[in-house]
Amino acid sequence: MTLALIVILPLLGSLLPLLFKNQGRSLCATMAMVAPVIGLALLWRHADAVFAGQTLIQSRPWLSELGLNISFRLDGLSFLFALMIQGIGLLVILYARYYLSKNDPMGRFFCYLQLFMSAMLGVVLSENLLLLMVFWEMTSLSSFLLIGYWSHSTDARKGARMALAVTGAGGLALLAGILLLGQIVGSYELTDVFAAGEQIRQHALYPVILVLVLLGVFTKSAQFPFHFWLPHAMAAPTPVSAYLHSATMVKAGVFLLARLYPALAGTDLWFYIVSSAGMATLLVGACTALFQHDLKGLLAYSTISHLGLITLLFGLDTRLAAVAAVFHIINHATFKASLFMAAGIIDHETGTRDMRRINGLLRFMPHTAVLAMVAASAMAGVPLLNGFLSKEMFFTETLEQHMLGNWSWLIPLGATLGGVFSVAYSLRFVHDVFFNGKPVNLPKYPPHEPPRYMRVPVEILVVMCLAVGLAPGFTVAGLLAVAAESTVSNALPEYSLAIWHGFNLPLFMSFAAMVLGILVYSLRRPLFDWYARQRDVDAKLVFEAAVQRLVRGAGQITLLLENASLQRYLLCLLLAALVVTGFWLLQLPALRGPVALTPIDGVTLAGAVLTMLSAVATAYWHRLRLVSLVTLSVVGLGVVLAFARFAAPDLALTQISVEVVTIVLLMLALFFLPARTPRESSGLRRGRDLIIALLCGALVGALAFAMLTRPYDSIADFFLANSVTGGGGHNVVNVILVDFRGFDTMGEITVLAIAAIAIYALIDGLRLRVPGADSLGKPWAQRGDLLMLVNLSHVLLPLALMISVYIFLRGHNLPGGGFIAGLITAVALILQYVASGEAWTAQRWPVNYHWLAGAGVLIAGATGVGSWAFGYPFLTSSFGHFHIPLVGEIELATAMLFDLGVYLTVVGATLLILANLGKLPQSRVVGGDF
Amino acid sequence: MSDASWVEWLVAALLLIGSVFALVGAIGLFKLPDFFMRLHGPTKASTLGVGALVLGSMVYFSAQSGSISLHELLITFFLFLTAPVSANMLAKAAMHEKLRREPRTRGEPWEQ
Amino acid sequence: MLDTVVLLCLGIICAALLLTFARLIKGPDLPDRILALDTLYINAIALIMLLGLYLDSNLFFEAALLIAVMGFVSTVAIAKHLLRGNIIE
Amino acid sequence: MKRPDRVFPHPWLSVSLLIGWLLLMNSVSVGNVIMAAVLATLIPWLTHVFWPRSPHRLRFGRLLIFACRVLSDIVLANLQVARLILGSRRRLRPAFVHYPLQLQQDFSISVLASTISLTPGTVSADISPDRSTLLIHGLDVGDEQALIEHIRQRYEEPIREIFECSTP
Amino acid sequence: MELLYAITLAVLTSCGVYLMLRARTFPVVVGLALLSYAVNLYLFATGRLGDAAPAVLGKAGVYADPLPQALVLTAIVIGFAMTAYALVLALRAQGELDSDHVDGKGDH
Amino acid sequence: MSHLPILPVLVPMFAGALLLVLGASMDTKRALSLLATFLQIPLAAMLVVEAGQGIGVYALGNWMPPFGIVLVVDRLSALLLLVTAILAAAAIIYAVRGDDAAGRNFHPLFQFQLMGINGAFLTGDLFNLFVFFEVLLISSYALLLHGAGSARVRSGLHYLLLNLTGSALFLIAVGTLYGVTGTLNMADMALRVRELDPADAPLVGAAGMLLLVVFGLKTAVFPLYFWLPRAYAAAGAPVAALFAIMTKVGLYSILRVYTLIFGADAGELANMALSWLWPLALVTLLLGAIGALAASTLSSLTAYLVVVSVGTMLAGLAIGTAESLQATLFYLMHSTWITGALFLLTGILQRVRGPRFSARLIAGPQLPHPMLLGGVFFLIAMSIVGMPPLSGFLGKLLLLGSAGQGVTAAWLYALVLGSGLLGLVALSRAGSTLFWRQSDQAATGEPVDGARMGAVLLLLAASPALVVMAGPLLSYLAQTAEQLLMPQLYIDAVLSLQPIAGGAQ
Ligand code: NA
Ligand code: NA
Repeated sequence: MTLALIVILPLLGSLLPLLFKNQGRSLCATMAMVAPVIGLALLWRHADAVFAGQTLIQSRPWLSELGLNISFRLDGLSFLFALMIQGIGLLVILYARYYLSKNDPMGRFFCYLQLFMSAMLGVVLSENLLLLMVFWEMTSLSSFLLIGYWSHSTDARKGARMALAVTGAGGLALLAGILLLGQIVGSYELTDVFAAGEQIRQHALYPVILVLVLLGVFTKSAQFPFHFWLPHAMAAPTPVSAYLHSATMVKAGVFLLARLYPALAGTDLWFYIVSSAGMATLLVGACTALFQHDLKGLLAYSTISHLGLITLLFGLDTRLAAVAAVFHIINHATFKASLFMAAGIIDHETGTRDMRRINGLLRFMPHTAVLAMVAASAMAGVPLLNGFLSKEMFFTETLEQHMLGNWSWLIPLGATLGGVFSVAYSLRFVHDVFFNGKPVNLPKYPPHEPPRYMRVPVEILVVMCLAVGLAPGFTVAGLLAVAAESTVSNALPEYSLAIWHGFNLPLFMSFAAMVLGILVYSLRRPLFDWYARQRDVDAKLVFEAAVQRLVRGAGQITLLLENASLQRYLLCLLLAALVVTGFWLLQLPALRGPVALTPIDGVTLAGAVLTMLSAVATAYWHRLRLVSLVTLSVVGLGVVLAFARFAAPDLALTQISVEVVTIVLLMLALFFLPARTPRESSGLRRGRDLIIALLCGALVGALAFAMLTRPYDSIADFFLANSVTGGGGHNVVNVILVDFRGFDTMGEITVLAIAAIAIYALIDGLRLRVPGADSLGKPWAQRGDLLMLVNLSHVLLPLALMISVYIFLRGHNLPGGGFIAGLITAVALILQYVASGEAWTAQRWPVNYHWLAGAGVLIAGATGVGSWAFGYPFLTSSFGHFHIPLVGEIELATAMLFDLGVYLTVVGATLLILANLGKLPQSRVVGGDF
Repeated sequence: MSDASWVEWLVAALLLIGSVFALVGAIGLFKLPDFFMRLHGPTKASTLGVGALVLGSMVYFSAQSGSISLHELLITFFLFLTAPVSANMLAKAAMHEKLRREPRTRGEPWEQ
Repeated sequence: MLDTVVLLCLGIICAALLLTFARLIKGPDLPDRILALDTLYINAIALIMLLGLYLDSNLFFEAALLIAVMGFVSTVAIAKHLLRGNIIE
Repeated sequence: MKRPDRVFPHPWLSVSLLIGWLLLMNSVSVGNVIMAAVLATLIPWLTHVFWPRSPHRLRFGRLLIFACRVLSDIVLANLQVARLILGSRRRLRPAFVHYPLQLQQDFSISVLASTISLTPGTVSADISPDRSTLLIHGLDVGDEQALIEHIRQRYEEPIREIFECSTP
Repeated sequence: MELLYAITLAVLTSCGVYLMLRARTFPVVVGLALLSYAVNLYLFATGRLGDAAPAVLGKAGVYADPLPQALVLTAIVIGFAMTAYALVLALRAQGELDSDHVDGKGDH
Repeated sequence: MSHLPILPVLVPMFAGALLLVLGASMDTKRALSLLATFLQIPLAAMLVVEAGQGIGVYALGNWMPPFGIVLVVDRLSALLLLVTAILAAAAIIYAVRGDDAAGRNFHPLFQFQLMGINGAFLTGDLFNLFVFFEVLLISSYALLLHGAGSARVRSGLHYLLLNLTGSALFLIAVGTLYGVTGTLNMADMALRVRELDPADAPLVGAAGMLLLVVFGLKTAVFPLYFWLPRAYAAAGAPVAALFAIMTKVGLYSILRVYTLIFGADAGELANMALSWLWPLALVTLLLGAIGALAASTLSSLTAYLVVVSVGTMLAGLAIGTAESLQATLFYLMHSTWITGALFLLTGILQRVRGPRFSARLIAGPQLPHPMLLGGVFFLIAMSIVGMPPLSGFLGKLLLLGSAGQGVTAAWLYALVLGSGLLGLVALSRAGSTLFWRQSDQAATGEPVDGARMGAVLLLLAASPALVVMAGPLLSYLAQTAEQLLMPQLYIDAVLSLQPIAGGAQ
C-alpha cells in the first residue's frame, strides 16, 4: 500500500513540526519537509509504470457493504497532481520558513499545511469515490484552518468561514452526486464507474448527478457564480495562497472534472453547463483582476479566470481540449505559485500589497522583479513561456467547437477577450509594481531583496516556466501525455507541443489579445475611474450579510416556534395527541362495541354527578385557589368512592391516603404562592383552551366508551388462579404488587424515593418570601394555640401506628399492604408536624428520612436478590406456613419483607418531602409583608 | 336472610337511624343561617349517624359470621375523638376570618 | 327486607351527600366549604359502610376507617392554613 | 430518640393498644394476644416522646361511668339537635358563651372541650391562651348561666376527678 | 354505566386539561391532579365495570380484574411523587423567579 | 442461572439506595458512584456479546411471560446499554470534579437515572416500561435542576409539566392496549394485535398512536421538541451530556414498539407510525439545524444539534428498511457520544471563560491550551456535521445510502445535507468566535481540568473508534436491524421461556 503511505505520510508528518516547534525555525521547517520528500520518493518508484501507461490500483476492502474501500489509484493524472502537490508543497514549506514572522506559531502552520497536503493527496490518489469524498471534505476543513491561520484578523476569520461554507456546501452536493453515482453503477470504484460511463449518461438521474457533482467542482474551483470566496481567502498567509490557489485546493475542483471526465462528459448538458460556467468565470475573473489594487487580489481573480479557462476547456469536450486543460493545469500551477510567492516577497519587504503605493520596485529588488516579470509573462501568454503554449491550444480548441451553431464564434471571441484582459492585468502586475515611478509612502522603506532561500522556490518555478515554454517536448510532454491519456481514459489524438504552428487563427488571436491587452492597460485610468464609480459589491460583506440574515431568519423562526411558553408547548402536545388518536378513532366502524351496557344505579349516578360538578367547580374557581383545592378534594373523594363502588378496596385505601398527603402538600405550597390567580388570558384564549379541553375530554371519553363496550381476554385469570398457590396470598392485587409484578413496585418505590431526594435537593437553598398576611391582607392568627389538636394528635399517633401494623400485616390476604400502611404512618407523623410544628417534632423524632427511604429500597432490593441464593431470578418469592406451638399456624412470605421495604420507603420519602418543606420558612425567612 | 329475624330488624333500625341522622346533619349544614350554627350539624348528627350505621354493620357481620365483629367500633371511636377537634379548628378559622354571624347571636367570640 | 332498607339508606345518604355538596358550592366562605368537605368525608364513610352491607362484603371497613382518619387530617390542615397560613410551623 | 424511663411509659396506652389490637383482629387467639402484647410494648416505647406529660393515675371506673354518661348524652343530644335543625330556624337562640375553666391540665381541658362539642347543642369554639376560659357556641341557649352550671356539674367535675385528682 | 363512566372521565379530563392550559403554576398542578384522577380511573376501567367482587379470594364467584387495580396503584403512587415534585418545583420557581407564572414571567 | 440481564438495573439501584443510606463523605460517595457507573461498561459489553448469540430473557420472580414481567436482552437493548454505559462513564468522570457538589444528592440521582434508562432498554413489558420511564424522568427532572438557577428552573418547569402530561397519555395508551388485548407483555401483545378483530383495530391504532406521541415527546420530534433546547442548554455539563441518551430512550421505544407490536405483521396496523414519522423527522431535522444556526450560546447550539440528530435518526427509522435501521443505529451511537462530548466540552469552556463569557458566542478572553481546546472542538464539530473521516460522516453516508433513488431519497438528501451545511455554518461561526475572536486579556475562569478533559476525550475517541471498528460494528448493527424486522424472533424467545424448575412457588 505505498499509495496509502503517500497519503498518510503527511498526516503523520503533521505531528513532526508540532514536536519540533521549539527547536528552531529551520529544524521545524525541515521536519515539515520529511513527509513530502519521502512521498516524492515513493511516487518516483512508480514513475516508470505510470509513464508506461499503467494504472496502479491498490485496494483493501473496508466497509464493503457500504461500498467504501481503501483503494488508491495511480495513473497519469493522479501522478501529475501528486507530483505538483508534493513538489510545490516542498517549495512552499521552504518559502514559508522565511515568510512567517517570529510571532507566527510555525509548528501549527506546518501542521495544518501537511494536513491539507494529506487531504489533497488523498483526493487525487483515491480510487474509491467515497474515499475521495473523505479527503475532499478534509481539504475544506484543513484549508479552513490555513485561511484562518491569522485568527486575530477579522478578515481571516470571515474569509475562512466563507471558504468553508461555500466549499462545504459544494462538498455536500458532491457527496449526494457521488452517492447517486455509486448507486447507479453499483460500485464506487473509479474503474467500475469509468466502465459504466455510458450507463450513467443514459440514466434518468444523470442530470441530477451531473449538477450535484458540478456544484462540488465549481464551488471548489471558484467558478462563477461561486467564485466570490476565493479573493477573501487571500487573508491567509501568502504561502497558503501560493499553495492552495495555484496547485492544490482550487485545482481539486478541476481535478475532479478531469477525474470524472470519462464518466460524465460527452453530453450536451455537460457542454452547456461546464463550458458556460467556464467562460463566465474566465471573463469575470479576468476583467475583475485588472481592477484590483491589491496585489494578491489581482492574482486571486487571475486564478479565478484561469480556472475558468481550464473548466471551459473541459467543457468544450474534445479530447484535445482535455489535453490542453491538463497542460494548463500544470502551467498555471507553476507560474501562479511563483507569482504568489513574489507577491508575498513584495508584501514582506514593503509592508503593503497596495499597487497604488508600490511602484518602481525594480530598483530595489531587481532579482525578484525579473522573476516576477517572467512569471507574469507566462500568465499573460507571452511566447517562449509555458502559458503561451497552453493558451494557444486553448484558442485552437475554441475554434473547433460548433455546439452553438451559428453562435459558435462567441466562444473564440470570449476566449480572446479573456486573453485581452489577461494580458492587461499581467501588464499591470509588472508595470505597476516594478516601474511606474516611485513608491508612495511604503510602511517599510526602502525595500530589500528577500533572504536568499526565500527566492529559491520562485526561481525554481520560473525556471520551470521557461523550460516548459522553451522545450516542452523535453520537459513536460511525457507527463502531459500520460496525464491527459488517463484523463480521457482513452488514446489521445495527435497533437503537437511545438512553439511554432505557423501563422494561423490561434496565433492571430494571441496577437490580438496582446495588442488589445496593452491598449486596455494604457486606458487604465479612465477604466479605473469607471470601475470606482461602480457600486462596490464586496462579496465578503454580501456573504456576511447573507449569513447574518440567515441567522436572523433562523432566530425568528426559532422564536416563532419556541416562544418559551408552556401553554404553546402543551397545546402542541395535546393537539398532536388529538390528531393522531382522532385519526384512528374516526375509523372505528362503531364507537360502541358489542358488549351490553351495565345498568346505572342511583347512588353511582349521584356520585358521578358530584364528581363531575366538583371537577367543573375546580376549573371554574381556579382563580380562588383555596376554594378550588376544596373542590378538588371532593373530586378525590369521588374517585375513592368509585374505586370502592367498583370493587377495588385497595385502591380506595391508597387513593384516600395519597389524597390527604397531596392536600397537605398543596396547602404548604399555597402558603408561599399567591392565593389568587390573576386573570390573564383573553376571552379568545380561554375559548380556545376550552375547546381543546373539551376535545381532549371527548377523546378520553370516547376511548373509554369504546374500550368498555368491547370484550377482552385478559391474562388476569392467571393471577386469580395462582395467587394463593403461587403467591401465598388471597388479596390478588397485593400479590400482583409484591410478587407477580413486584418489579413494577420496585420501580415505583424508587420513583418515590427519588422524588423525595429530588425535592430535598430542590428545597436546599430555596429562598422564599414568607407572607405575613393572607390573600385579603389579614395578618395570620397569632402563634396558634391548638391545644385540642395537639393533645389529640399525640393520642392518635400510637393508634395510627397500630392501624399501620394492622394494614401492613393483612395486606397479603386482605385489602392493605405496605404502601397504605406506610402512608398511614406518614400521615400520623405529619399530623404531629401540623399540630406541634416541625421543630418540636424533629426534636423528638430525629429520624433521618433519607436513610429510611434508602433502607426501604435496599430491603426491597435485597429481598429480590435473596432468591439468587436459591438459583431463582430476582424477586422470586417464597412463602411457607409454619406451625408454632400455642400460636398456631402462621404464614411467612418473603413478599412481606419486600412489602416492608415498600413501607419504609413510603414513610421515609413522604416525610422527607413534607418535613423539609415544612422546615422551609423557619430557616430561610427573607422578608415578609409585615 | 329470608325470614326477618330480630337481628335483621335491629340492623335495619340502626341503619335507618344512622342514615336519618346523617341526613339531619346535612340538612342542618344546608339550611342553618350562619357558620357557627351550621357547625353543629355535622359535629353531632353526622357523627352519631355514622356511629349508628357502624353499629348496624357490626351487628350484621357478627350475626353473619357467627363471631363478634367489633373492629367497626374503631371508626366510631375515631370519629368521636376527631369531630370536636375539627369543629374547634374550623371555629377558630371562622373567628379568624370574622365570618358573618346571625345578628341575634348573643355573646362575642374573641380575636384570634 | 334488609336489602330494601340498605337501598333506602343509600338513598338517604345520597340526599345528605347532595345537600352537603350544595353547601360546599354555596359557601359562602371558606370555613363553610371546609366544613362541608369534612361532612362529605363523613357521609362517604356512611356510604361505604352501606356499600359493604349491600355487597355483603366486609372488605370496606378499612376504607371507611381511613376516610375517617384522612378526612380529619385534611380538614385540620386546611383549617390551620386559614389560621396561620403555614400548616407546618 | 430518647429512651423511656420505664418499660411501659404509658401503661394505660399500652392497655388501650392491647384491647384495640384485639378489636381490630376480631379474635382473641394466642397469636393475636402475643402480637397485641408486642405492639402494646413497642408502640408506646416508640411514641412516648410525643407524650411529654400524661396522667399518671387514672380512675378507670369513673372514666367508664363518665363515658357511658357522655354516650347517652350524645344520643339524647342528637335527638334534640335534630329537632332544632328540622324545626323553624327562627326559634333558635344562638350564643357565644364564655365558660370559666376550673380544670388546669391541657389534657383534661381538651377532654372537656371535646365532650362539650359532642353533647347538646354546644361546640367548643376555642380555649383562651391562658387556659382560663372556654369559648362555647350554643345553637339554642336559653340561659347562659344554667348552661355553664350544667357543664360544670355534669362534665367538668367528673373529668377533674378522673384526670386531675392528684393535682391540687 | 359505561356511558356515565365515560362522560365522567370526559368531564374530569376536560377540566384538567383546561386548568393545565392556565398560565400559573398552581392551577396547572391542580389541573394535573384532575387529569391524573381521570387517567387513574381510565386505567382502572380497563378491568371493566361490573358487579364483580373485589379480587380478594374467598367465597365470591366473579372477581374483578386485579391487574388494572395493581397498575392503578402504581400509577397513583407515581402520580403522587410527580405532583409533589411539581409543587416543590413551582415553589422553587416562585423563589427563583419571583413569579408563579409557568414561563417565569414577572407579574408586572 | 445468569442474572446478568438484571444487573444493569440493580447495580445503579443498589448504588443509589446505598448512597442515601451511607452518611459518607463526598469522596466515598464519588468513589461508589464511579465504581457503579464503570461497572456498567463490562456488564453492557457482556450483554452485547450474549445478545450476539441469541435473545436473552429474564423472568422476574420466575413468573413466565406473558404473566410476569420479563427483561429481554436482544441486540438492540444490549447496544443501547453499552452506549449508555460509556456515556455515563464520561459524564461521571466529569461530574466528580466538582459539578456534583453544586447541589444535593447528585450521585444517587445519577444512579437512579441510569437505573431508569437501563430498565427502559431492558424491559419487555409495556407497563414496566412506563414505570422505568418515570424512574428516568423523575431523576432527570432532578438532575436538570441540579445546582438550580433561574434558567434551569424555568426550563425545568416546562420539561416537567410536559412530561407529566406525556405520562398521562402513556397511561391512557397502555390502558387502552390492555383493555383491548388483555395483556401487557409486548411480545404477547404483538401476537394479540395480529389476531385482532378488525372492528377493534382502530381502537388499538389510536392507543398505538398515542404512544407515539408520548415517545415523540421524549425523542423530541417536531412539534414536540420545543422544550428540549432550553432545557438541555440550561442543564449542567455532565447532566446535559448524560441527557444525550435521553432522546434515544424515546427513539428506542419507538423502534421497539413499532417494530414489535405494530411491525410489518400487525395486519391493519402494520407500520402505522412510519408514514407519520417521515415528514415529522424531516421537519425536525430542518428546524433543529435552523435553531443551531440561531443559537447564541454553545450550549444551546449543542442542544439543537441533538434535535438535528433526532430528526436524522427518525428519518432513518421511518424509511424502515434493514439498511436504514442499521444506519440509524450507527448514527445513534455516534450522535449520543459526540453530542455528549460537546456538552462536556461546553462545560469546560464555560469554566475556562469564566462566568462573564460562559458559553455565550461572543468574543472572549484568551484561552489556556488553545491548541487542545480548539483542536478538540474542531474534531467534535467535524464529527457532528458529518465531516470525514469521523463517525458522523459514516453515519450520514450509511443513511443516505439506504434511501434509494426515489422521492424519499431526494427529501432525505436535501434535508440531511442541507442541515449539515447549516450545522457547518453554525459550528464554524461558533468555533471562530470562541477560539479565534479573543481579546488580549487572559481568561479569568478556571484552568483546564485534566480529568474533565479526559472525559471529553473518552467520548471523542469514540468517534474515530466507530470508524475504525466500523466493519464488525456494522455487521452487528445489520443483524440488529434484521432482528428488529423479524419480531417473531423476539416473540418466540419471550413466549417460549421455561420457568426454573422446582421453583419455590
Ligand atoms: Na503601483
Ligand atoms: Na413550616
